[in-house]
Amino acid sequence: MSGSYDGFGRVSRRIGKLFRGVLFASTLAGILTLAVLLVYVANDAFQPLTADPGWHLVFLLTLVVPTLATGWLSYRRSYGTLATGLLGIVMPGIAALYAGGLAALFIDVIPTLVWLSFVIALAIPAGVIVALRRTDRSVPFLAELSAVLGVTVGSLLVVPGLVQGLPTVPADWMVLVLTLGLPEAFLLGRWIEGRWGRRDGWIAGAAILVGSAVGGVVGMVSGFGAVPGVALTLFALVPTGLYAAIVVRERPDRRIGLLLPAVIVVGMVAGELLVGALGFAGPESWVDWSFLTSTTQSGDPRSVGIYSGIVGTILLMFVVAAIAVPAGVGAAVYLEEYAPNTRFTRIIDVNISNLAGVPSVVYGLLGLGLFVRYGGQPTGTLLVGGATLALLVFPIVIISAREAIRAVPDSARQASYGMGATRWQTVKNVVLPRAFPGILTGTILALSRAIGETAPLLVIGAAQVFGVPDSWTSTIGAMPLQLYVWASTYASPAFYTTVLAAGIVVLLTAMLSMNSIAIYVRNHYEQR
Amino acid sequence: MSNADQSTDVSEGSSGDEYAVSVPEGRGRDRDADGAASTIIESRDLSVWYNDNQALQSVSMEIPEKRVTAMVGPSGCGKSTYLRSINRMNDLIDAARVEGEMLFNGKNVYDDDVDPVALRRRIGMVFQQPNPFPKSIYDNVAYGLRLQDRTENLDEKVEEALRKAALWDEVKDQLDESGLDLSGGQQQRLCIARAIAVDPEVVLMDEPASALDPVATSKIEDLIDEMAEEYTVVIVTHNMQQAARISDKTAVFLTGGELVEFDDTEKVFENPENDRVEDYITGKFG
Amino acid sequence: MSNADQSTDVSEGSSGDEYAVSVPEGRGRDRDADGAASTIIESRDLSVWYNDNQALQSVSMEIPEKRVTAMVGPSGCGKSTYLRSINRMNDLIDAARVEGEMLFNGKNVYDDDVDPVALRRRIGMVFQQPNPFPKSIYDNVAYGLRLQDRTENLDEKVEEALRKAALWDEVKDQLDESGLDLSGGQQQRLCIARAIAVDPEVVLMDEPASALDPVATSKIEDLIDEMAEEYTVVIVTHNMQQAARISDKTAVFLTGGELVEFDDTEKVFENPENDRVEDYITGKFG
Amino acid sequence: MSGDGATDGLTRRTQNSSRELLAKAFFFGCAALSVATTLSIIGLLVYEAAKFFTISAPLLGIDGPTATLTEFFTGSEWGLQGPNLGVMPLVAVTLMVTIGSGLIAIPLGVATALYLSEYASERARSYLKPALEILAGVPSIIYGIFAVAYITPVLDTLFGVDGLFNVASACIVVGIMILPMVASVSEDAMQAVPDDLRQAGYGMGATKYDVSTGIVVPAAASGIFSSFILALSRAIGETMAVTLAGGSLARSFDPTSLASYLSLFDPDSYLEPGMTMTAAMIQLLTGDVTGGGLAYRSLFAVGLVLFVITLGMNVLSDVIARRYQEDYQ
Amino acid sequence: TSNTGTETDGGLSGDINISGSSTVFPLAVAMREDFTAEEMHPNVDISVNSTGSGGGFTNYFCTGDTDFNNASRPIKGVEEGQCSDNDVTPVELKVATDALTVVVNNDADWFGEEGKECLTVEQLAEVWSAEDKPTTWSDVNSDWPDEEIQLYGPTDASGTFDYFIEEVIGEEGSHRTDYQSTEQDNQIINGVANSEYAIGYMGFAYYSENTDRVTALGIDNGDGCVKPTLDTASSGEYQPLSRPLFTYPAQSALAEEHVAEFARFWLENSTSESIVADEVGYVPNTEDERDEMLDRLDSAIEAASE
Ligand SMILES: Nc1ncnc2c1ncn2[C@@H]1O[C@H](COP(=O)(O)OP(=O)(O)OP(=O)(O)O)[C@@H](O)[C@H]1O
Ligand SMILES: Nc1ncnc2c1ncn2[C@@H]1O[C@H](COP(=O)(O)OP(=O)(O)OP(=O)(O)O)[C@@H](O)[C@H]1O
Ligand SMILES: [Mg+2]
Ligand SMILES: [Mg+2]
Ligand SMILES: O=P([O-])([O-])[O-]
Repeated sequence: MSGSYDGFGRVSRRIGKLFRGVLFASTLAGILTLAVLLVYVANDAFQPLTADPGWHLVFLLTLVVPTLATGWLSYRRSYGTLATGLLGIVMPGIAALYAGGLAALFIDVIPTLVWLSFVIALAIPAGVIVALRRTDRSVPFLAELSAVLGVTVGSLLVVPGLVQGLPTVPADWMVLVLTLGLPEAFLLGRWIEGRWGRRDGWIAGAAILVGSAVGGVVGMVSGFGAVPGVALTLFALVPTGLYAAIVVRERPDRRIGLLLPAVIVVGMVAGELLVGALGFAGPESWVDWSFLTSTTQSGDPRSVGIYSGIVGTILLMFVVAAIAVPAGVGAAVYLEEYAPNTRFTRIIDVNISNLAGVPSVVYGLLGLGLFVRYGGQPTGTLLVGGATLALLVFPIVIISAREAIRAVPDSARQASYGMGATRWQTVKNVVLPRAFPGILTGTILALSRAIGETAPLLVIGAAQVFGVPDSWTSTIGAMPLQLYVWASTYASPAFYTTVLAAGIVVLLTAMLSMNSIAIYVRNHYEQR
Repeated sequence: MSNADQSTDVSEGSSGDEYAVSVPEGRGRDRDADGAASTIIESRDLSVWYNDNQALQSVSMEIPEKRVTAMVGPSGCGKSTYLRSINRMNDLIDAARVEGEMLFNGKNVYDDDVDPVALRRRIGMVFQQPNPFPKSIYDNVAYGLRLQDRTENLDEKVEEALRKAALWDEVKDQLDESGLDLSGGQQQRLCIARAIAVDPEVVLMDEPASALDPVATSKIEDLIDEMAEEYTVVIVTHNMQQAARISDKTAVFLTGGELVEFDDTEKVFENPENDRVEDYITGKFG
Repeated sequence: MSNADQSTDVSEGSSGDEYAVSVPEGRGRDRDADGAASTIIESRDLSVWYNDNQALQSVSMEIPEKRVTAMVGPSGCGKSTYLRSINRMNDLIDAARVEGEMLFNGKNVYDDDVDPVALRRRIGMVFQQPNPFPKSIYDNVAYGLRLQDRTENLDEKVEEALRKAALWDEVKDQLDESGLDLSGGQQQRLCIARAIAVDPEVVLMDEPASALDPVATSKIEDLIDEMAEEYTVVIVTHNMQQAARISDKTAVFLTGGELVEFDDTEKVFENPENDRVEDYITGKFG
Repeated sequence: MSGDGATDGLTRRTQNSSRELLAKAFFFGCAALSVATTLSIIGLLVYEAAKFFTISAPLLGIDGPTATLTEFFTGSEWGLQGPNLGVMPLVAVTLMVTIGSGLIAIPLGVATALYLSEYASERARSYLKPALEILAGVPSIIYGIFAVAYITPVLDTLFGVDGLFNVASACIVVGIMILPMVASVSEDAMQAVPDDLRQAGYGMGATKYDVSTGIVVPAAASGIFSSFILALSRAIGETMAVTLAGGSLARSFDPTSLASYLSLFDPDSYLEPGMTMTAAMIQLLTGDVTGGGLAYRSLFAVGLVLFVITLGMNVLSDVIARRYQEDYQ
Repeated sequence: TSNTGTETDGGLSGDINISGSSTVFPLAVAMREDFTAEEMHPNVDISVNSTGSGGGFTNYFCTGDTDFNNASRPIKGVEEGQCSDNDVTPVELKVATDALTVVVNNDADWFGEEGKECLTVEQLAEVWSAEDKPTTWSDVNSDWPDEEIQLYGPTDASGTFDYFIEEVIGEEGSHRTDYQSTEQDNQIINGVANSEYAIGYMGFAYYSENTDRVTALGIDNGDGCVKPTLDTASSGEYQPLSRPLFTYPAQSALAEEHVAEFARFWLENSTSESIVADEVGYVPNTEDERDEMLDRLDSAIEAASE
């Protein structure tokens, strides 16, 4: 025994290896199934095979090869460089998507004049608040509150009428430049001033304001539309430019990553020009401009569009967010910051986790009973649909907001209470600001769940053929509902493999873009 | 290995107080000379429980105004609990329950009509881990003033507090930067500035230097010394030398939440009445 | 207050070893008497890194067969790391990297042809926190045997292991109950039984008694003493008295992962060669 | 120093200022809203369902047709003409979907959890977990379209299905949909198994396979089990996918005969269409709902059954999960 | 493409909600499309819900939620009662004539030779009646295959269902319930197209869009087999299954100009070959019928605006 090596033997790993393989295959099974289905959908939606081979060849040469090469080069430099480049593609893409949604709202739903009048009406009480804060501090809270409320109500009652009655009104796009461009210029200018100094801040602010106006004019002249021009400038071009500027100034080591988006843009333009010149036909994609912007409903796949669904979904999300977020965050604050450890608190606790598991169709019944049958609302309206979906995501918002609040370190609260802060002051000054990114992430994820819900909308009596809503009480549609209608009312094989595929692509793009924003926010703040 | 070097003299030791902590000459004296200071905080038979677990046992003690009072004792003996029961921070712990009286300027802070929030505005607090808010340096210091809506002359008050906390010169050009970008020692001084900006009468400090390096610690100690000119300071510490260096009075708690000795610092360290205190001070356990 | 009482004699102390740990009479001798035991484990210039942080520095040492070898040293000095590199448990930590040799019966366990799983079947291990599986007592002890398909006479082997671990009498009527329902001390003995059931050559123990009360600790110590009849035991401990009481050889590691002294336990405690070891053993730091 | 007035300010009640009370009242109101939601769900379902049943309807002033409890719970046909008001045919198909999707999601989900928890590298996890989240995030209407447009044709070539609708395709998509829930809840349970136990296993010379199957899975058993219940409850409440894929044929199902229960396990019966509780609700709603009529009220009766089943399962899984959390602190 | 350009001025604006018959649904959608075209009234927002005639009356229209209810049978007395309880006055407007169509799979060859597939009214009644539900085709006719019958049809909220009971099964009999019932008539086509032993029935429009996917049976009402076509329906040859289709505006809603205008637009186009027959697949109104309906509408509008 002593000192001699008698071999330890080997323990067979064959079963272990097999087992590991099985586990790995199982892990991929679901993901791959979905991937295959998505490939089918993408094929049906974009019909890439209907394009000329020459078309593919041109884009391979102008777009795919240069992009891969640039990507590989950036990756070789560092992973961060590649990530910088990828973000430079994804960010403008998503920004453009949402800017488009915003433009659609102003074109179809919210008359710009009404918007302007309400902005002015709300600016007045905001000014009053600032003035109150600045001057005499001895105003008691209730007096201040009632003053602010009074001014707000009064202003909302009087001002919109006055503004809308003005003899001359600015053009749509000018209203947007004023109401959106000005604040954005101001805020980003301030932010840049803090980062790079006063001069740069002013330049940036002015550039944003002038740029948005130029965007409007260019849009008008080019026929693209003045409103989309302004929206795209403000919410896609400006953030993109800012991103590029930040990379160039602050991350010189990653500057080269910006080549990637540049190569892609140049490649797309060059490819487009080339195929035009050479006469190669592109694919007969079902996801095209007319699909995205048409409100037509009929049995002919070529003529229908998803526009009403898109606008409906955007509006629903506004209503859902406006109801569910304050209520959900409020409940989370109560449970984390106020609730004594009583039986009642525990009941709320258990109750919330159970609410999160209630089937969505039951929420539909709740909406139907509560709002339609007993609330006297008409069926299938924006308000009823939004409120029903808000109830559905309410527990999800609470749960994620609680997590975010719980992650605020206790030392921060202690510091505040130790200074003689009241509970509300602590919540307002310490807890909510620190929990904000987490709450934002949770909210976006909750909304992206709501985006896909169909059953509750059907239950509250949403119509099968719907238009673009223009008031609270308009009947509403949504993207998933549109898919259901196509899949049932117009169900024919032609629909299944054409517009339905295209609709899936649009819906998933909206959802995934929301999720990626949420993931970005989460990662961005987790690093801190 | 200074640690090891330092303790080698034990083996050559001859008398009972090799470990005894020497109280610096002149410390305490200059303030004690003008006779006993008036009492600002007084506890009477104060007991605290966490659920069924008693953390303080009938503690009675009088804390003098504008003096530094140190609390020492082994881990878990209830020092922090005592400190936190002065400004009712224990209210925030559901499990905590208090019996007995804690008088502040003669008023029992546990009376029903006392508002703990108002109380805490007059009794500042500094914690073990520096915990500045993730706001600018300026906003950190202004925090308490804004809470109380005392925003006239804010700039001046912020500057004054930072000067008193011996931080002004280091940060005056970066008031807009985040308080989190400072070093640990600076952060702790920022927390002190934050606490004194609202002009409290008492400042409670729970091991304010234990997370800091020696240089930062000595700055904080100097600061505490100066603070006693204007404020009553109550400080919890694990470090005997520190207690000896900076305090006028020392309270020794032992495991179980008992106050076993409370007297002038010099007396406690040089001639303790209680044997267990002597053992503890000379480092024989704890 | 035995703690306080015990240390009062320091103040009367006269020589340098008031703190010195006395090695029980007769301990180690009866086994050492028959000359040096043969070496079962030997490390040669063993260094271990966790990422860029070196935890062991060129440690060379020979661990004798059928003896108890203790490893002591301040927290973080690498004792556990050394222990875990004997049976290659460090393989499970991605960050860990080993250089040098660790010979078991003359074979370097880090050779490519050594299967760590097979190695661990010959070197048992007991951890700081008792960690029985959430299974019945019987299944806990039978676990290793079943792994190795050595299921003939399972009942007898389980009983034998439990007897050796001095647990049989206490649990023989509840073999089907969960191992988690036992007391802490019983759980730890169950873990020892589980380790010795497969008849390992070496049993590694990482502070096996530090989570236990004094009574349970003393049972474990007795058990280790008996185990050395049959097994080589390597034990990490924080407790000097324990090391002195139960081990034949003692290795002292100091911060930085250095092995500064390795000799017969008696020698190490009564007449250490290295000053820093003396300081450490007499409790002056660590 | 501590003269008169030194303690004046102490009694200023900042805590009860109107600002504080207003804030607190608002937050409390929000929290109470969650209870109110539950109460209104229960109240509404019970109240409207009560109007459906013969024993309670007259009390609520309903004089139209009603159903007896016996009819509802033991009837073997669903359909609102005549005396066919049995909910069990719907429950039976719901059960089939639950069984079928469970057969897919449970093994795959546990395997996924085990892979992620025990085998996957940090890097692999960082890709796989978001990918799984996407599986759960894809709206159920899209899964429904997948089932009809892509999966049913495959099933047709493999097994030959009659018509467009079948339960099997619904089971497949619902299985994929609930798989991430099994995986993530099970994985949490596995991660909660203290590392001590794994170390003990490796220290005994166990291989990774031994540790995973012999130690981790049994130790996490209650958590894994609770993930099954949670996921199956999700499958039961699933609506759009089963509506599109399963069709709207109410099967007949005799709850008093053993044979009908056995048919739930007959693979062939999965290749035929069937209507779940949720699909029946959608079908009632997209046409049949006659305001306040029998169909409308039956909708709430079915909704109540659905709610009670899913609530019961959620509570059960919660209880089980709490148990295992107590095991390891 | 109508929504990105600048606003067209002119045209009416407002919402119109339509519920009811799935048979009339395609016709309503076609009318909506033309009415809201760019050069007409793009700001009028029309939503159409296919709920079945009865479902629409009782749940939407008579409760006052919708402005129009389409129906493939005349309104029933109870429904009129419910309407008047809620102060809703339905105005009956006939908009087209339908041939209720019975369809089978293209591969089903036992109904007769290609192009002459036929079923008698009695056989049809036997298949769909709840009396002694045949499970296989051979239960109906022993020459037919011994295969299970797959049934697809409208739900009991639909006018088609009511009409089918009345004309085929008979008032006293009852319709079987073990069939795939849906308010989405395309689902019936799909179901039948995918299953060799299936049979289903729905409005002619859905068949006319899918003549290659399913086969329409001729119906023998004793006078030989008649295939459903627009001609046989308008001539009344296709018996007993040709029937009028209606839309019912609520009289009070007609007070609003855009609603009245839409109703008028619909009636004016109800004679349009291209919309009603070619695009949708029903028999257009005759000019006389149209004029009669327009008169009725005008007087209702007049009554509404008083
Ligand atoms: N929030 C709490 N809940 C329950 N028990 C507590 C809590 N805080 C402290 N305790 C207990 O009360 C006793 C006293 O704790 P305290 O923090 O006052 O001790 P300490 O003297 O400050 O110790 P240290 O020097 O470690 O900070 C300890 O036994 C502790 O476990
Ligand atoms: N898994 C690990 N990853 C990274 N570093 C580690 C790891 N385990 C231990 N270390 C580091 O290696 C050094 C030695 O650790 P080790 O656990 O061996 O010390 P020890 O002597 O057992 O201490 P203790 O008495 O506290 O258990 C320490 O600095 C420790 O921080
Ligand atoms: Mg403390
Ligand atoms: Mg260790
Ligand atoms: O939908 P129907 O036309 O049958 O009422």
